[in-house]
Amino acid sequence: MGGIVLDCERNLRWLERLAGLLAEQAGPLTELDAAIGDADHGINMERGFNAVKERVLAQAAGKDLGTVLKQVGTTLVSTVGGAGGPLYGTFFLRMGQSADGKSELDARELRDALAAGVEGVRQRGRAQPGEKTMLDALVPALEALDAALAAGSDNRAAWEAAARAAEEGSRATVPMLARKGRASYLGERSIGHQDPGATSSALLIRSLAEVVG
Amino acid sequence: MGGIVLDCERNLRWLERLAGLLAEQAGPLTELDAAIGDADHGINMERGFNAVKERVLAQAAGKDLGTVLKQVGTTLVSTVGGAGGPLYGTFFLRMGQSADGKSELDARELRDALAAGVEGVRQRGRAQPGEKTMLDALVPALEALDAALAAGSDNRAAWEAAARAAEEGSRATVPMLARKGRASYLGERSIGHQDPGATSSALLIRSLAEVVG
Amino acid sequence: MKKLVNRPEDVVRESLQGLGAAHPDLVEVHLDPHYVVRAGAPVAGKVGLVSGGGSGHEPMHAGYVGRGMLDGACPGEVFTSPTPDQIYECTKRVSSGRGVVHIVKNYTGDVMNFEMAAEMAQGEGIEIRSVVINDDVAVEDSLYTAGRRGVGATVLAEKLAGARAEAGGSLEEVADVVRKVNDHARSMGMALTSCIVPAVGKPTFDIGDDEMEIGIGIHGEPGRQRMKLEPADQIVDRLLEPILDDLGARPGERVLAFVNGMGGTPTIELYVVYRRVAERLRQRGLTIERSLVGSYITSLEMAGCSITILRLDDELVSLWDAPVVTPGLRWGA
Amino acid sequence: MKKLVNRPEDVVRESLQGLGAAHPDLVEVHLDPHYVVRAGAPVAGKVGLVSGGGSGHEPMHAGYVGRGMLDGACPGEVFTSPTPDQIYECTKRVSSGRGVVHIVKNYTGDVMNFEMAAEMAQGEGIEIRSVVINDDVAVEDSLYTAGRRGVGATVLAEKLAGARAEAGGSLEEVADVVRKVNDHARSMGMALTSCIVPAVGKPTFDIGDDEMEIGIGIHGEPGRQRMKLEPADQIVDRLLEPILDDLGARPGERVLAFVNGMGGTPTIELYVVYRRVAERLRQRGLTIERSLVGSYITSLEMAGCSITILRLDDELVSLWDAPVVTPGLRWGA
Ligand SMILES: Nc1ncnc2c1ncn2[C@@H]1O[C@H](COP(=O)(O)OP(=O)(O)O)[C@@H](O)[C@H]1O
Ligand SMILES: Nc1ncnc2c1ncn2[C@@H]1O[C@H](COP(=O)(O)OP(=O)(O)O)[C@@H](O)[C@H]1O
Ligand SMILES: [Mg+2]
Ligand SMILES: [Mg+2]
Ligand SMILES: [Mg+2]
Ligand SMILES: [Mg+2]
Repeated sequence: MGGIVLDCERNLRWLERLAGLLAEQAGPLTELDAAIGDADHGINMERGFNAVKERVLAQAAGKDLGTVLKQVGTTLVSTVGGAGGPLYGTFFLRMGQSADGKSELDARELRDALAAGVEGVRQRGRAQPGEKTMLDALVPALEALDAALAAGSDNRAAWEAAARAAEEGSRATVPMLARKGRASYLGERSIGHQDPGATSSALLIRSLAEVVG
Repeated sequence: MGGIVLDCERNLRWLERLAGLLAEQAGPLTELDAAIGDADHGINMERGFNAVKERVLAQAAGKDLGTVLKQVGTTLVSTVGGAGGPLYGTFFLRMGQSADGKSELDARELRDALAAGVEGVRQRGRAQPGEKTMLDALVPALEALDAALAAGSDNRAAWEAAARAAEEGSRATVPMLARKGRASYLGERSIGHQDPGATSSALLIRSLAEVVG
Repeated sequence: MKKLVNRPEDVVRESLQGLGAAHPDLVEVHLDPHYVVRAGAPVAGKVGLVSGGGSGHEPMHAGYVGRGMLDGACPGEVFTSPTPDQIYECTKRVSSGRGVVHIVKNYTGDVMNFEMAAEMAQGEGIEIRSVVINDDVAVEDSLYTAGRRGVGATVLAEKLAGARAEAGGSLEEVADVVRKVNDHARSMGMALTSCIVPAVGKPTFDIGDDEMEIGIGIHGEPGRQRMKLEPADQIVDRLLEPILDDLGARPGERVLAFVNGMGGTPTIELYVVYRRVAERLRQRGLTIERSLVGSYITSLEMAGCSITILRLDDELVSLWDAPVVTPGLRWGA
Repeated sequence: MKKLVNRPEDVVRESLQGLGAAHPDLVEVHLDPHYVVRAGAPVAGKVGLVSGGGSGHEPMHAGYVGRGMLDGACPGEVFTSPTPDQIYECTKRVSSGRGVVHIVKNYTGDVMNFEMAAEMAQGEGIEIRSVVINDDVAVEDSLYTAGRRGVGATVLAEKLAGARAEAGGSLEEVADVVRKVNDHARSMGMALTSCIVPAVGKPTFDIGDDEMEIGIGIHGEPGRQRMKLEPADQIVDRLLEPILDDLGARPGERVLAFVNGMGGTPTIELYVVYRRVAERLRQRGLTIERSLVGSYITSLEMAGCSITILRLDDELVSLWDAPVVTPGLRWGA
């Protein structure tokens, strides 16, 4: 558990993989948003991560982890818009603050950075798990990670558990009644659809799980 | 040839039959107008003849032929609108003026009344046969009527010839290039479609042919 | 047929009633026969200005009744010229003794019905000047047709002649402004979708999902050609070139650029169109001195646009800037 | 996708460029980040008024920049809230030292982005008042949701608060007008057809040829219910009853009636709708003292309408009548 689970190179691989997944899934994410929102979540995330690739990843050489993650956060804040922009922006800003000045994170430090990001989303959006939002993927992921690490799993296994929990969490939003965000305006009619933000959050955790180890 | 071919009762039957035909054919006439005009000819004619039924035919008892026909003309002028209103209005006004004060018309008088109506259309619209208008049904009808009467046909046969000539005339508008009215704006693209006004004019002659004799 | 209407046969009447209810300070609506006059008509000592045509082009014409524009408007059935008695009654109602100018779009029906109304009004001693608008370059001009259709220039003529009448212009002066606008303006339109006449209940024309009609008329009449959909900039170029060629505008001249929506096209797209219009006119050395962007002469819910370019001189600029207070066009007061 | 656009990703920028080209006398367009300010901003000694939101609702908001209305507008991508840096830059640009009011529609994204921008501006010493608009009665109000959506009342708040700011009102007074409008206005909308987000290229929702959506949001969000199409009068009644019930307007009160088109609905239909609105309000004993009919807060090319009723008092009436000179709303000057 004392080893390095995320370094600068893996961090870039994570962000590039996430950008790729979001570009690939932009259509389906937007479809989910069309059902209970305004049909832009995939487009917004893709636009934001295209800017991240151009403005941050292409210039990341020699920068520490914290700096890169904070730049991802400010880039998302200024290019995504909508609810996703401030929420994902805050997620990466807080993660970057948690990793401030560091070029390598061990298992505990990465866990703390994730927790800081999740807490940022919670504060910015004033939501709770169970309200059909990003938090319904992020919070189970964090809990599964903690449980696995506490049970002595190795990092790969622990992050695999986190990614699965995020995916299950996003699927578990289907029967939920939305209580935050645009979907909450639908009341009962929000039931039966998977939340787009929870779905993109599961991609975030999955891509991170792919690079740690 | 000296007999009465149109009296007040037949005149009303003609106008009622024409109103019925126009109501029945309103859809097809409008379709023809959609192809080379503005999709209203059938609707306009039906609206006008509904007004004729209400305002003229329902009150026609005791009125002479000329009066009724002139009232049809003014009613059409004030209810049809478009090109059809002034043209059909003028047709009936002139026919009525030709039959002024009369309650019965013999073959010659009816022929003259028709000729007066056709001449009114020609003057009002400043068109010639061959320009893809009402005149392409009306003028052949008048010519066929004259020819048949000159050849000694009986009235029924002469008017049957007129009705056929009007129908052939309206079909003959298909290959014509429109040179008057809204269809003329299409230039070459007006070719290949039957003129709506010629088609409704053929109904006018046909319904008249059905009652004379 | 997806429309906010009750019975199709009541659309024109009910819409006029709504107009009257919404703008009692500006207009007075008369029914049977239908016409709309400026509140307080006739205006003493003023030349009257009357226009009209089929309904379905709103706000034209009834929406342009008011101070600095029309004294009266005669709405026919949808896409059907008004009848002579409407025009005659309206003309009498706005006449203050100095004569009345009729602005007539060049459609056989409009021309004939206005002609009959003018004869009736003249019979009552009202002096009439009728000016026919025929600015649509989509229709090849020819001695052998009814000429060109009247479209976007009508709106500009109503505004500009209305300003001249408001300023005390004589019958001939007001008619001259209409003639000048017609001489100095050219238009062309295009459609992405068809309109649906309420009484018909289905599209006037069929058009493929990837097609557009270039040179469309304001009643959904076919235009120059049916072709594959293109980016906005190319569409603008297709409309603008024939307009500018026909207008013969030379570098250094000042123009008014009017980008008009057909009824179903939203404002965001009209400004995308305007952007290219401004770019092209600059490239041709023309100065846009005034502009108008919006849905001012429509074809029911048709999606598409038209462009009208008017050559300006000092007189027209000052008439354009004069106050206008109508339901559909308003500034300066 | 039948739209007058070039590349979908350029629609917002190109439309803003068109707006700037068409109205250089009224507005100044800034790109990257995108915002629109009144020509000559900041106005010395005047409280600033800024709004913004996703694009696709034109003329709102950028079309309401100008004298007597907004000092600045921040257009996001289509249907996507603007970003904090846009709002921050715009706010700085219009600030003359007396503070800036933010008018924010109640959508999570708008609220969060404006919140972050306000924090940034306050960090620079600019005093900010943010007022959230939430007038849409289609959404059942509940402690357990993000509340009601902001719709038609936004346009009225921008006009009325703009008049108060123009007249020299203090930061608190201007914010108070926005609060008052929000308290005294209720809205509800409906759709006949879906809008198409340019980047998506297909309709946001599917709807049958004989169906309508009652309580639609301005981004095509589903509303209260999907049902069979009805005549306009019945549709009006369906929208108006919940509005009036929620508003609690009593006989004898004066109101402003605002009939809004969603972008694809032509003016002729809006007046058919207005006719019934006027009739029903009269039956309920309410007096329509002012009205607004047109497409002022749209959802791209969606066909449909919304109704907003605002209770009036003398203050609001005089603010309404004050001059306004913007690309999208103009009178009195
Ligand atoms: N208050 C909130 N807290 C956490 N997540 C939220 C909140 N509001 C919305 N979301 C998330 O944002 C997603 C929608 O994002 P997006 O479509 O980009 O923004 P918008 O709703 O402004 O169009 C939702 O699916 C939901 O997961
Ligand atoms: N100048 C004219 N002379 C004779 N008939 C004409 C003339 N112009 C048009 N028409 C006839 O009018 C018909 C169209 O009538 P209608 O659809 O009622 O009027 P509009 O073209 O105004 O919509 C055409 O089919 C044609 O037969
Ligand atoms: Mg969304
Ligand atoms: Mg026709
Ligand atoms: Mg017609
Ligand atoms: Mg959005």
